[in-house]
Amino acid sequence: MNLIEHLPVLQVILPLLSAPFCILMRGHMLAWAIAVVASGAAFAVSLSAASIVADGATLTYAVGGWAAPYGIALEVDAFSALMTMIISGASLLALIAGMASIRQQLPEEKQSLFFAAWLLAMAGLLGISVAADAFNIFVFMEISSLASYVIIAAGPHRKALGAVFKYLAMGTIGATFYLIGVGLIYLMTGTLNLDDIALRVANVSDPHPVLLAAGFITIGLALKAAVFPLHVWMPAAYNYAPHVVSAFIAACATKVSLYVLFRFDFTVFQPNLSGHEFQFGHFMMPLALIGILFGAIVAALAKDLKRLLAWSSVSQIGYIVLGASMTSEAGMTSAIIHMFNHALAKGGGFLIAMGAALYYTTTRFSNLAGLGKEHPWLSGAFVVIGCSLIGVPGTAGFISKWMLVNAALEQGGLGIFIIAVVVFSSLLAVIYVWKVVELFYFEPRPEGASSNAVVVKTPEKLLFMMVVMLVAAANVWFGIFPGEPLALASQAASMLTGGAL
Amino acid sequence: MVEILNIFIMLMLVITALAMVSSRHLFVTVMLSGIFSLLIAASFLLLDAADVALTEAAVGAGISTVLFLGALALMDVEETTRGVRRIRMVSLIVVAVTTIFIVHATFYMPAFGDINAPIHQHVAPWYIQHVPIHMDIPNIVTGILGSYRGYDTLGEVFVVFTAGIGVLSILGDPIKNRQHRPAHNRGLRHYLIPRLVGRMLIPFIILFGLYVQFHGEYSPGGGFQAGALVAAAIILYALLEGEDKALQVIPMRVLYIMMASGALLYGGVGVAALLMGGNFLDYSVLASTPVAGQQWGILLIEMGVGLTVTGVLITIFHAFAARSNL
Amino acid sequence: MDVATTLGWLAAILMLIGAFFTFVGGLGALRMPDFYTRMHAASLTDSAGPIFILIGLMLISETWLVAIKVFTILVFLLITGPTASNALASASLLAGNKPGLANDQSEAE
Amino acid sequence: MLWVELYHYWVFAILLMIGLFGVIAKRNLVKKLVGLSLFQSAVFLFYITMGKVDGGTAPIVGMTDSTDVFSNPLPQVLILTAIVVGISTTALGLSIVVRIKEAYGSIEEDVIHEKDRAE
Repeated sequence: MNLIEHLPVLQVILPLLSAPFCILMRGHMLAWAIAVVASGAAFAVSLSAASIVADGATLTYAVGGWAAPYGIALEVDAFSALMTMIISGASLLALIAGMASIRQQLPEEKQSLFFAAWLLAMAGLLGISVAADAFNIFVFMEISSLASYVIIAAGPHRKALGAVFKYLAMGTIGATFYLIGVGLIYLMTGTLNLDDIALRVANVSDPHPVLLAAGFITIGLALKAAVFPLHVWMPAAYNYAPHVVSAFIAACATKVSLYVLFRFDFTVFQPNLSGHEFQFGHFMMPLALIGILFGAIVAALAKDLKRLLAWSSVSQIGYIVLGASMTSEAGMTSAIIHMFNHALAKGGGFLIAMGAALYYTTTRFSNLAGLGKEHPWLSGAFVVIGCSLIGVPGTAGFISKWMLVNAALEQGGLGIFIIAVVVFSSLLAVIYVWKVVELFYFEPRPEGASSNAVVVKTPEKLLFMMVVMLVAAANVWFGIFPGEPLALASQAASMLTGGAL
Repeated sequence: MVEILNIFIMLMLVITALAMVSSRHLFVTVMLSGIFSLLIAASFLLLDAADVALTEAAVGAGISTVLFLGALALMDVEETTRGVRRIRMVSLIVVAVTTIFIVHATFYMPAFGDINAPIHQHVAPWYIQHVPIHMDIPNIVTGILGSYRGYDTLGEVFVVFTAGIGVLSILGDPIKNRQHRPAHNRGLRHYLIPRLVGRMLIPFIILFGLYVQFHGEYSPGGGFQAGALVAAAIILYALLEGEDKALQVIPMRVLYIMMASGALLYGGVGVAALLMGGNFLDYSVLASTPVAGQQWGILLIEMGVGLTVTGVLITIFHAFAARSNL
Repeated sequence: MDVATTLGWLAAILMLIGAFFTFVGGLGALRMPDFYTRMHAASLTDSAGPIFILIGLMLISETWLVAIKVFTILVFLLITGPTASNALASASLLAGNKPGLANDQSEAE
Repeated sequence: MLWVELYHYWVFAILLMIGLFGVIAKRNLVKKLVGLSLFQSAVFLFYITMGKVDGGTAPIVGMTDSTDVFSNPLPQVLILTAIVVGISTTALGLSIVVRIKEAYGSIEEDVIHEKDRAE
């Protein structure tokens, strides 16, 4: 058996089939161990797949031995390899760092179910990333969504329930919209395989239903990706989820929906519908620009660290959409590299929120003052990650902003306006990051503030700090040596926009 | 003639849907949604989708209604607020605009039933032609579901599995929830006639479930429909004799194992194919000839589907029932 | 007239009778004054209607297998229908819903 | 006649929109879920409709004459999966509603918002 050949399917089934074992295990530590091992294995698979596809190759796999379009095909190219790395990496790091936090927030008897759902969420996201079949994407989207609802609803606050219900309603509408779009495309082309659709959609009898399909798919996926103004479910869901879940979901969940949106739009619709690039760009760009500013403003007004980070995500997703809405190779590169860099920064940010909650119970600002003196390493890591969120040179966030500005310059007069918005929103980012830094370093610890909610065991603490330091260091490392992710991103962008030429 | 029946059912569907959304009494809404499911199942049958009709009837009209009723037992059945006027206006506009877009696009779609439409020319004819060759089973839907698109069905099983562990995680373990209260729930013990008739029916329902399970290659049916039927039989038992009795017959531990082992059986068949030199879920390598391998593979994965679905549906029922008696 | 045509006519008449019963049942469920009388109307005709309709269907079924299947459906309907009505009525009684009797009505007036 | 060819699609559009209206406009959580499942059912109808072939039969070989025209089996397979997804979503949604009712004492969104704000 040649393992390399089976990499695309192993990527999905390793975590997927580990999930049932989690609920069969009585011990919660054993379930945790299974989850960590499965995430690690998925991460290893994604790394080896990435090393193969980095030079532009594509790994294809026919599930069941049936060739596409009759069977379901899996495809790993540079874009999907990058996504699988983000997903499995985020899951692995969050699980390792989150031991103490899970103990703090979840009752022991629920933990094995929690880890099973976690693995299913990850497997669903991975399944979407490697799928090359429009309906298969829907199935795995639903696995990941249902599992995400479960792990978010595990949050201890009752507001988590309301947040999850909203997420469930909007997520289902989004997925069903996507399903309608796929149905319309199937009606007009008779196939579900993405490559086959791209071939046949040019020859349809009439483009109107396909345009309607494009509309449904774009809106449905934008809903799931929390693109402004369809983001309303997202801040509450991130805010009230268990801290460890926030770190994982914020790093990858919405980005996978964007990944599907980009793949669909750039490979299926744009090459085959005349003028669709224009429609896509001019539909998404205003939303992206408003989203960037709106998210940053609300984040600057937030009074809770997790809420701040969640709203900052609205703004950062705007950057990704903005890059893509230019429909140029440079713009797409900036969008894809920002997916990676934002996952690093936002995942790290939520990890620090988790640490803060571990020591001080909540993440409310009123409760966090003076963290810098008591926990200098943690707050130091936040400064680094905050710089990355702002886009300070020398951090990963700078790379994507730099690429974005470069791409905007290609757009002529409109580009100047875009750059102005980006600069202004970066200033807003400085404000909201500075608010936290000021709180950590320049305000005294309030008298009688609660602290040390749980006894954090030394190994847990060591693992947690190790992961936080690793993420902070990665934010700097990929700011100075962006080589590998940038290579994957530009490879992916040229593949996507190459189809559009 | 069939066209008239079609139009009649479509009209009924729209009327029922309107009544569902406008009724202020949740109980009425839920019962209407059961009727809606039966109507739409009839419509599926008229449209030649026998498998789908069977599933919709078992799931939409059966299981889904039971779940809604189980949840309603806990809440006020009267809808008290009418909602904000502004939101209603905005949603009306959104809905109207979307309808116009869809109806506009329908004029450019292939006509209903047109055999020259692209979907009947590409991919689908290949399935109809090749299922008898590759697997030698009459039900083409089962062939596609089990083998050509078996990976989707694997996903489907895991969706059900996720729902099972999700409900358990959100509502808590039924056994633990039941410990907090006296065992006053005796089911329908004091209703003599329903109890007797119900007990008589249970074996027949299970028998029919097994028929649907193992006859799925030849006639409409398969693991999912069978799982729903068997689960319905156990749920009926729980309603008649009380959940404590039902939990004695199939304890939670067994349900956990059923949920997990069905999913693992399905995945295991795939992995076995992988180890025997084929691709994941390539059943052809499982037996001496590819056709026999396909038949074995489909039989096994359908059993996996049936196990998981039965386990999950019973678990979900117990989880809701344990809450509503608190 | 050969046998098939006779059977066809017979089946049509039986089904019309069945349809009439079902229609009357629906009318009764709408027009009767209280819960029990409504249920009475619906339950009785829900048993009578299917008997005629299904026997009619059995007469025109092409093979014996189909006829046996239809007969089985009939048996199950005859068992479950009245049971459901019984359960419904006793549930209603248990919930404190008293049947409206003639003298009650005169009191109300 | 045009409307005979297309009315199935229109019914789909109408049902879809009734469901969507239910989800967006209704403030009662159970009502929202009912709307959601109505919304999904409409899509099922759409898929099954497009698979129908005039004069076709259910895609089971050998049920009747072997020369039959079959309706398209693929949409049916997709919808079997989608129905399962739908009931899973409904079950999960209902369990969340049950917890919300226990935590807030109500399943009306307005009441829940008020209680959240009062905190």
